Amino acid sequence: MIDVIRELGYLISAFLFILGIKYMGNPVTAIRGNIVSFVGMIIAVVFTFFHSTVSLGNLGFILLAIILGSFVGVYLAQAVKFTEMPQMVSFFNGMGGLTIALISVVEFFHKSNLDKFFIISAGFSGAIGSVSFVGSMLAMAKLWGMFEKSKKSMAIRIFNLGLIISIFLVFVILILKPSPWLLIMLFILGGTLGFSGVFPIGGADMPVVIALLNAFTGLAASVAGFAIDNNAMIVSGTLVGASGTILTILMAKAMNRTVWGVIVGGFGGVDQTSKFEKGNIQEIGVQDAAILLRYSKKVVIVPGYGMAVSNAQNEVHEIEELLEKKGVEVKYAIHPVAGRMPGHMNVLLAEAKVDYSKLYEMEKINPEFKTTDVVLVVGANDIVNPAAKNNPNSPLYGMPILEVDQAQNIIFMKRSLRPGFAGVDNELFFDSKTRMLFGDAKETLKKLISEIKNL
Amino acid sequence: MIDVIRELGYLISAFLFILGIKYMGNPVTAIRGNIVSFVGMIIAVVFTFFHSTVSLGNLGFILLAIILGSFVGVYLAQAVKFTEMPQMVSFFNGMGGLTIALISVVEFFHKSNLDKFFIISAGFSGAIGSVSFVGSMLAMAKLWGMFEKSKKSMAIRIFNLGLIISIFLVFVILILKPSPWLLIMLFILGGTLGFSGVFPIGGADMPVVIALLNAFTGLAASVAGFAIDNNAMIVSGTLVGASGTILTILMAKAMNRTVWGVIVGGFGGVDQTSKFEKGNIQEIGVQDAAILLRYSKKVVIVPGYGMAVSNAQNEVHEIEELLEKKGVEVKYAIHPVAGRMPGHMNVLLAEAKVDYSKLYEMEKINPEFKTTDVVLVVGANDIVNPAAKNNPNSPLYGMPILEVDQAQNIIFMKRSLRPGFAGVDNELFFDSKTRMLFGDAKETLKKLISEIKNL
Amino acid sequence: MDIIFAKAYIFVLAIILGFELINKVPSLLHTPLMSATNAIHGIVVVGACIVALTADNTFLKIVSFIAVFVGTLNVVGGYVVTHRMLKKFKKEDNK
Amino acid sequence: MDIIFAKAYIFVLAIILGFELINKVPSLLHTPLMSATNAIHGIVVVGACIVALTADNTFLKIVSFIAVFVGTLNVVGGYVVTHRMLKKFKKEDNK
Amino acid sequence: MIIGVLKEKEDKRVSLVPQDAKSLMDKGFDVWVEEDAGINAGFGNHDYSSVGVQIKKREDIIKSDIILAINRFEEIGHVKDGSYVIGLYNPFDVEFIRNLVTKSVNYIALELIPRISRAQSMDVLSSMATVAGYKAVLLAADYSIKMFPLLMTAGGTITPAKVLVVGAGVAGLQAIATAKRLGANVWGFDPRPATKEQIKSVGGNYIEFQLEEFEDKSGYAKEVDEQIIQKEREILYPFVVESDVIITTAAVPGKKAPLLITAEMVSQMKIGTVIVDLAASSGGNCQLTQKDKVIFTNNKTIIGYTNFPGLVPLDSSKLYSRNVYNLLSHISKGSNEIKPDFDDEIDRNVIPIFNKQVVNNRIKEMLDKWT
Amino acid sequence: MIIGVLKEKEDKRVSLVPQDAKSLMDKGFDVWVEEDAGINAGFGNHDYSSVGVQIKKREDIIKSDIILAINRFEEIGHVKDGSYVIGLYNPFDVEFIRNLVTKSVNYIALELIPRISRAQSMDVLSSMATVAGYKAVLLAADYSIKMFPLLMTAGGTITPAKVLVVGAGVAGLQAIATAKRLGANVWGFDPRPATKEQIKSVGGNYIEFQLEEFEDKSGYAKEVDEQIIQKEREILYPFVVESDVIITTAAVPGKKAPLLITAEMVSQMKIGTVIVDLAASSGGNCQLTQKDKVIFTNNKTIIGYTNFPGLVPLDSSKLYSRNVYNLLSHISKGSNEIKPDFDDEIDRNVIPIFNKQVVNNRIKEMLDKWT
Ligand SMILES: NC(=O)c1ccc[n+]([C@@H]2O[C@H](COP(=O)([O-])OP(=O)(O)OC[C@H]3O[C@@H](n4cnc5c(N)ncnc54)[C@H](OP(=O)(O)O)[C@@H]3O)[C@@H](O)[C@H]2O)c1
Ligand SMILES: NC(=O)c1ccc[n+]([C@@H]2O[C@H](COP(=O)([O-])OP(=O)(O)OC[C@H]3O[C@@H](n4cnc5c(N)ncnc54)[C@H](OP(=O)(O)O)[C@@H]3O)[C@@H](O)[C@H]2O)c1
Ligand SMILES: NC(=O)c1ccc[n+]([C@@H]2O[C@H](COP(=O)([O-])OP(=O)(O)OC[C@H]3O[C@@H](n4cnc5c(N)ncnc54)[C@H](O)[C@@H]3O)[C@@H](O)[C@H]2O)c1
Ligand SMILES: NC(=O)c1ccc[n+]([C@@H]2O[C@H](COP(=O)([O-])OP(=O)(O)OC[C@H]3O[C@@H](n4cnc5c(N)ncnc54)[C@H](O)[C@@H]3O)[C@@H](O)[C@H]2O)c1
Repeated sequence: MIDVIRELGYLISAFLFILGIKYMGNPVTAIRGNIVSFVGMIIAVVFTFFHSTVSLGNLGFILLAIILGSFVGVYLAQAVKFTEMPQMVSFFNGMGGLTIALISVVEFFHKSNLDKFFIISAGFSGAIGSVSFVGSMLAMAKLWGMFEKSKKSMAIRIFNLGLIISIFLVFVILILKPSPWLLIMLFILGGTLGFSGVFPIGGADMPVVIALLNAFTGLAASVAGFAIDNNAMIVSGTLVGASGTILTILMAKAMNRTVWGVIVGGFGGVDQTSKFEKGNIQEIGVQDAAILLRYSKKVVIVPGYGMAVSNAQNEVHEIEELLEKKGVEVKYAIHPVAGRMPGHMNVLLAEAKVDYSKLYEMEKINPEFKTTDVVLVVGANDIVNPAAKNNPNSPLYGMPILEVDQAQNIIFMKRSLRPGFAGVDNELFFDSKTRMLFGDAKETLKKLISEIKNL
Repeated sequence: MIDVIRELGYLISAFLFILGIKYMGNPVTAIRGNIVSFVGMIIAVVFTFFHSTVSLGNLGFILLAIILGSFVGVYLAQAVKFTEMPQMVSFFNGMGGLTIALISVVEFFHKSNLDKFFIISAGFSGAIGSVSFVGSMLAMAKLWGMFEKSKKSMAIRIFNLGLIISIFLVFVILILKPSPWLLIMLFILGGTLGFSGVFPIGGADMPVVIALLNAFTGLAASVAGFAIDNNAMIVSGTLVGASGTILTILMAKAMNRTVWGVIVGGFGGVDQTSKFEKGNIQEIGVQDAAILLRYSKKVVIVPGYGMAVSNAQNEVHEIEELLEKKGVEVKYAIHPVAGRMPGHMNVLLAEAKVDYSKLYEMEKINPEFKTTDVVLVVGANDIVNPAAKNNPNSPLYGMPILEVDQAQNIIFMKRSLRPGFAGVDNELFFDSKTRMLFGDAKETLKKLISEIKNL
Repeated sequence: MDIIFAKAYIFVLAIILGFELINKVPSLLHTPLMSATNAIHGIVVVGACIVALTADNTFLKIVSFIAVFVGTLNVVGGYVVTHRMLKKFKKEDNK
Repeated sequence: MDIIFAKAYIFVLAIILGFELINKVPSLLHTPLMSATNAIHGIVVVGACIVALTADNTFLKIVSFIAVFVGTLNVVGGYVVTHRMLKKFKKEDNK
Repeated sequence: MIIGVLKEKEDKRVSLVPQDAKSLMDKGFDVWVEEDAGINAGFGNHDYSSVGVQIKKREDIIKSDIILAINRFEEIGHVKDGSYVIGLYNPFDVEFIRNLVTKSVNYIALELIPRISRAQSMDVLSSMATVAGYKAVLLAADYSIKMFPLLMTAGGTITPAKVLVVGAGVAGLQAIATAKRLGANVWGFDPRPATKEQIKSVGGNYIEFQLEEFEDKSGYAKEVDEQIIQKEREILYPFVVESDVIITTAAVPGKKAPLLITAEMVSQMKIGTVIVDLAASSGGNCQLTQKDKVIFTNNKTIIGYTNFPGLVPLDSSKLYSRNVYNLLSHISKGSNEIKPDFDDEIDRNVIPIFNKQVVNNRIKEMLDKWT
Repeated sequence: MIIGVLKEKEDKRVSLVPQDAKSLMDKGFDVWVEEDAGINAGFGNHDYSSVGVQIKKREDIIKSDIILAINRFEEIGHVKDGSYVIGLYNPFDVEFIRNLVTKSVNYIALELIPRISRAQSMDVLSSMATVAGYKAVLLAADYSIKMFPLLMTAGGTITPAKVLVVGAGVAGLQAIATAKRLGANVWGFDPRPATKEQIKSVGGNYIEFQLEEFEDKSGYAKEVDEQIIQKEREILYPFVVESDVIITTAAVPGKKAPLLITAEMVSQMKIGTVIVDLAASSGGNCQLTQKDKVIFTNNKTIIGYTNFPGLVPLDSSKLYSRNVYNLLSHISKGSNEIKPDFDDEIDRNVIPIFNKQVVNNRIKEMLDKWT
């Protein structure tokens, strides 16, 4: 009976995990999702002690470990700076991998009847756990800037291949002739692979690597569930394995990489360089831009010649109305020479029926950028180029500009990094607050609109 | 080993069913979805005969039954007229319910060791199968107009409640004292419930009823799977049970009913009447309108004063561009007195940058309606009112109109059934080719646009 | 016990999956989808085959013959009808 | 045998469900979601507890103590970090 | 029957354009056109003769069976017995009607086309009001010292012109739409309740003032008493003094136009304000308006033209001509003769004088009142 | 320093509006304004005096240190020693420069403001071209016998006017945008490659004809030889004969305007076509254009005004005034005096004559060529 209760508890917790992940997919419900899955976790842990066949003699030190772990976990999670969260996630992921390896070891030593199914699953899960553990620790260290990216070399590639082959061989021997030492050796080899696989990958790719290792840990947890015959672990681990895999692919896509490219990088293959030659511009996806805009308090739209070229005034108006409806304050900043004729923007925006009272002249809007969350630059360039203020050699020098660099975030909608009318590069593209949203303004705005509608 | 192969086959077929249902959710992939799930079905059936413990002695007559069933099934499915397909679906659904009841009977007679688990699941699934069988047959008959809707009465309600109680009692006795006759009695009672439950429901609600019975059959199949310990049935049946339930809810919503309202109707409760007083207008949802438009060859947009009032010209232009991009030919039909001043529509559409060459005068476009798939009437009324041609007493009589009634389909976008400027009712609202899409034109168009984008 | 719980998991997961999959379907597809799921629960023909294989007297043989027959009707008819319904969407090309 | 297949179903269904659920997530949620799923695979702490319950010598006790400890780290730390990340979306009200 | 088209004396329009002349000839009519009748509207003699129309001297045209002339013409008393004259001669002019009824001419007054759905295609007043509303804005923009649109430029911001349109009938709505197109901030005023939505539908701002009972069944406004007019002036005042351009179109058919803008109000306006008074022909909505003149007083411009359509002769001729063609098609019932059917609402209304009889009831009442 | 504002003789504009006068006074300048200088532009004497400006007689104004007058004025030779005159007097007029250099007046020529980014706020030519482009369309619409928009009415369909705009600089683009606003079908023509995108961006159709090397570094067009002009005429021909309105703005600074529309082409146009030639001051793009006149020939109207901005005096005064204010702010370097810094590109260009010396290189070259 007590086992029935436990299994029911597991079933409920599995359900809560699924619900939690579902909620996590939408910014509006994400917090709720995290809480729901946390409740699922508590249920799973508590119900684990409803067990008919084992004694609760060790409960004391288990509780101690849990309490200690909770304290340390909360402390670390609270202490970490916002910018260093990825490191922390990597660290916690590594801990998960370590746990799995340790479970395998304990069960291996403890279990009297080592059937093949158990050996395979325990060995497999533990090995992946070790990869994940060491890989995560290294990824964390790299994110902290501890290791410089080493050169790609054929040597590493051969070494890694050798490693994989030896892991395979040890695994086979283990299955045929089980021995704890072989198991431990397997884990050590796994750990080494984790190290030498992640080592050559550049710091910029670390988020993808962490996501991948996260999926690995999920898979390992699932297989470990098979090993110790625990449904909660099977279901939850599999969910994480699957969703983690998709997530890895999505993240790689969002960063203009392929998962395969990243892994090949790990094996010392040639890494593709970034799409753009100059500096480190930061791109933003339509969805993220939508979220950024929708969750702002105040947005200023800066239309430029590109809006005129792509004929995007109606879309600009629509996004303005949409954001206003969602409670965002929206204004337009009209630079006196935006476009190619005096009043160019006015003519177009009037056509789209934008309310005149929403249009602000440069002098009026400039002091407001400080309190602006997002500036949406729609096909403008010269009129926001800080070179006009900072660079006496620039042909733009002396022209008053819209001081969008004072806002919290700047989204640039244009098709490329090409300069505007004056032919001058714009250093604002490379600002840490700037995100580039490449594409034809009209098309991109259309996509933005439908994304914002879904939020 | 042979059992492993079978189970693998089942697993694959379950996967294909899931994939098939997923594909079915999008008109672009729906055909593929049906084929995928059909392949899954073939795999499931074929692999069933990979069985280590039973002899294949009966294979002959089984194959005969399958071949016969296939012939009759294909014949019926091909022979049925397009308008009578719902009847056919209902019939096939009933066949599924019958199969389940028969399986229960056979197993009950055949099985030597009748454990409680089996009795519960076999009894339950068979009973639901019977409800589904008889209910579906009746629903089919009703759709063919065979039974006039009988009056709601308290008597039926009491009878049905009594029926449910007796089914419950018989079931309890069956579990305590298994006997084939009790089982058959259970099924007969179930069938009766299927009849008396569906009987009072009006013909218009039959699609919802069929969807509900379909979900019942799915559930029954799943439980029958538990009874005879067949994973393929469990998974597939559950999928159908769950998706069928959601589908029932969605269908009811799309028809402005609630599932509960329909069921209460079945139990002789009071049925709500339709939202509108007059005639039988047909409403259309935004999604359906989107599909209708997107899968047309030629669409004509008829703007009227309502477009001007709701300021929807930009949205009209956007939907035009969107449809054109998807390969639909789009034209505008401009009636000489549309709106409230001469040229009203021209002024607005020019503002939205609609290409002049897409605007057609009444005399030019009238001959084209015959070859038009959908006319989208955006807030127009008098200018398409056939009373101007047909009714000499109408104040509109003699005014030339846009002959939209010659098109295949007419979608009216307006907020209500209120008349236009002339104050004259429009009989076109009640035409069988007309679908009303109620709401403010601008808002509705925005929704339409995002729906069409998803197609 | 274990097996029952495993099946319970399957049951729950399949329910969730069923809900997830259907959640947002345009209503013009409602009828085809109903028809398609109707064909899928024709999987009972598998059950019918199994009992038919084990049927060992004439009564059971006749009953299970009928079961397989009507089950096949469900499957085959269901798929064909669905296919016919869906053919009107067959403009996948010009997207 | 049966139980293994049942578990295989669970496995397959869970994979599909995992894919289905994540399929369309805005990329701003990628990192929180990674963090959240990271916390979920902290479910291994359950496994650690189980083996800890059965640990019957000092070596195993120490190892399983460590296992429970680091597993808890994974769980608790994971959830708290995720929660902190998500707080910036906390404008659910003014919709 | 022969249709004769006169050349207008002080109007650039022509009452029949070649395309419609051709259509009438296809129906069996003969069409004669006075020399150079269409030249100012963009139609040379050759354009007519190439579709088969005969170019004739004025004295010949006067002898035709149906005479088309937009404005009154001298020879109107000397036309053939039983022939028809068709035009806009103001049938509410008692003297004129009295005179005409003594002659043997049948008079078709385009002002009297009923405002019913099937007569819309013959409704010359609507057509001409459309042109007038458009042209009024262009004239105003031309006389204005301000540009209409908002333009934010390196030389500072040009604020949008404030345009006030009084009366939102056909001409008023078109004026609002046109001013809005040019980028002005437009305010519309009309007490008929239906205009609120209509003004907004062409992009104007609505000045809140509604009077139920202001509209008669036919959609026209009624005459209102001085007290209400005073109230209107009060409401308009703040808008009037703020405006750069004012276009007035308030009218009640057959009645004197309401006086909504007093001389006192004009004196309070900004320097350079332009008033275009489309009601000038029925007395004007502005006290200072002088019929058919542009006056410049007190640094304000007041335009009192009565023939705005004549300033856009090509398109207004086309519209007028098409309306007349539609009327002739209707009234000839498929033949090549005018065959009035006095059971038909259109025919009954549009022909005030037939066979020396006053037929139209409204006109009859009017005459009765005056005697 | 005292800034004096003259009343223009044949121009309704004023060179300084009260608001900018106030800003200059805040900087320490004194401002005198001739009586009634602003009245035609919408600014009464009171508007000036209320911000502290002194209203003076003309003879006093002539004695101020900085004299603002848009157009040349008689007394230009008789101003105080060392004072500045600022206006649009055409510095490419050799005679004029020769005369002026002998006097002791310092001349600031607004035509010579360099087309660089930081000088955009002083660029009077751009400002005035904006107004001119707008006004040209309104005038054209006013003279046209056609309406501009497409209107489908019960009286038939009014087709949109076809408008051809030749030259798509500042004025041309504004003309295209304005005509488009009114609903016309607009075609734009300009061989500078950048104009293709620009014409489309304001809603015009582009006539395909591009010449690389047509644009110099400063963004202006170069003078081209007769052969190319002939080619242009051929390309324009089919558009010219189809158009209802033609607006020409093709110009090369300091050079004669290209002759793109010959008398022969005019004779082929439709009756009633209107040509507005914005290049009239530099010879005209149309052969028949007569400077400062509207001529009606062969049933076509040709408008050759040279002062379009003067027809919209309020807004063009505002723009002009603000440009001048920005220039004075720049050139006074925070003080209340003009302090030219000939290392500055703007100062070096904008002051052709300083201390009886010709400073500007372009003007110097011009003078050298002529001697
Ligand atoms: N207003 C006037 O009177 C006037 C007259 C003449 C010159 N100017 C000059 O023009 C400039 C105006 O500044 P601005 O910021 O408005 O324009 P800009 O500096 O020319 O920049 C416009 C930007 O729009 C982008 N763009 C072009 N087509 C696009 C499309 N379809 N979708 C999205 N982006 C597109 C271009 O980048 P990509 O190519 O990467 O897409 C370009 O960098 C100033 O330098 C001003 O001095 C003004
Ligand atoms: N063009 C002219 O010169 C002129 C001048 C005067 C009169 N008229 C007359 O006006 C009529 C014109 O015909 P029409 O078909 O254009 O207009 P209509 O017959 O007046 O019909 C307009 C329809 O639009 C709907 N509507 C209003 N606001 C809406 C909104 N926000 N969203 C969606 N629908 C909205 C109304 O229905 P709901 O209320 O149900 O939404 C109404 O039935 C003719 O009778 C004509 O004779 C024309
Ligand atoms: N159904 C049809 O066939 C048809 C055709 C054309 C016009 N109409 C309708 O006829 C009506 C009149 O049109 P019209 O342009 O010929 O009218 P009009 O020229 O007679 O009058 C113009 C406007 O002046 C307004 N007005 C009158 N007295 C006023 C006052 N004291 N103060 C302020 N405004 C005052 C009127 O309300 C009217 O809107 C409009 O509603 C129009 O839509 C109908
Ligand atoms: N960056 C700035 O500060 C700034 C400011 C204003 C204008 N501009 C640019 O300066 C340029 C010139 O402007 P503008 O309006 O003063 O020019 P403009 O008045 O000198 O000439 C008008 C137009 O005539 C065209 N043209 C010349 N010869 C022609 C010929 N043979 N055939 C046809 N067209 C001919 C020119 O290409 C030009 O577009 C434009 O590109 C404008 O965008 C730049």
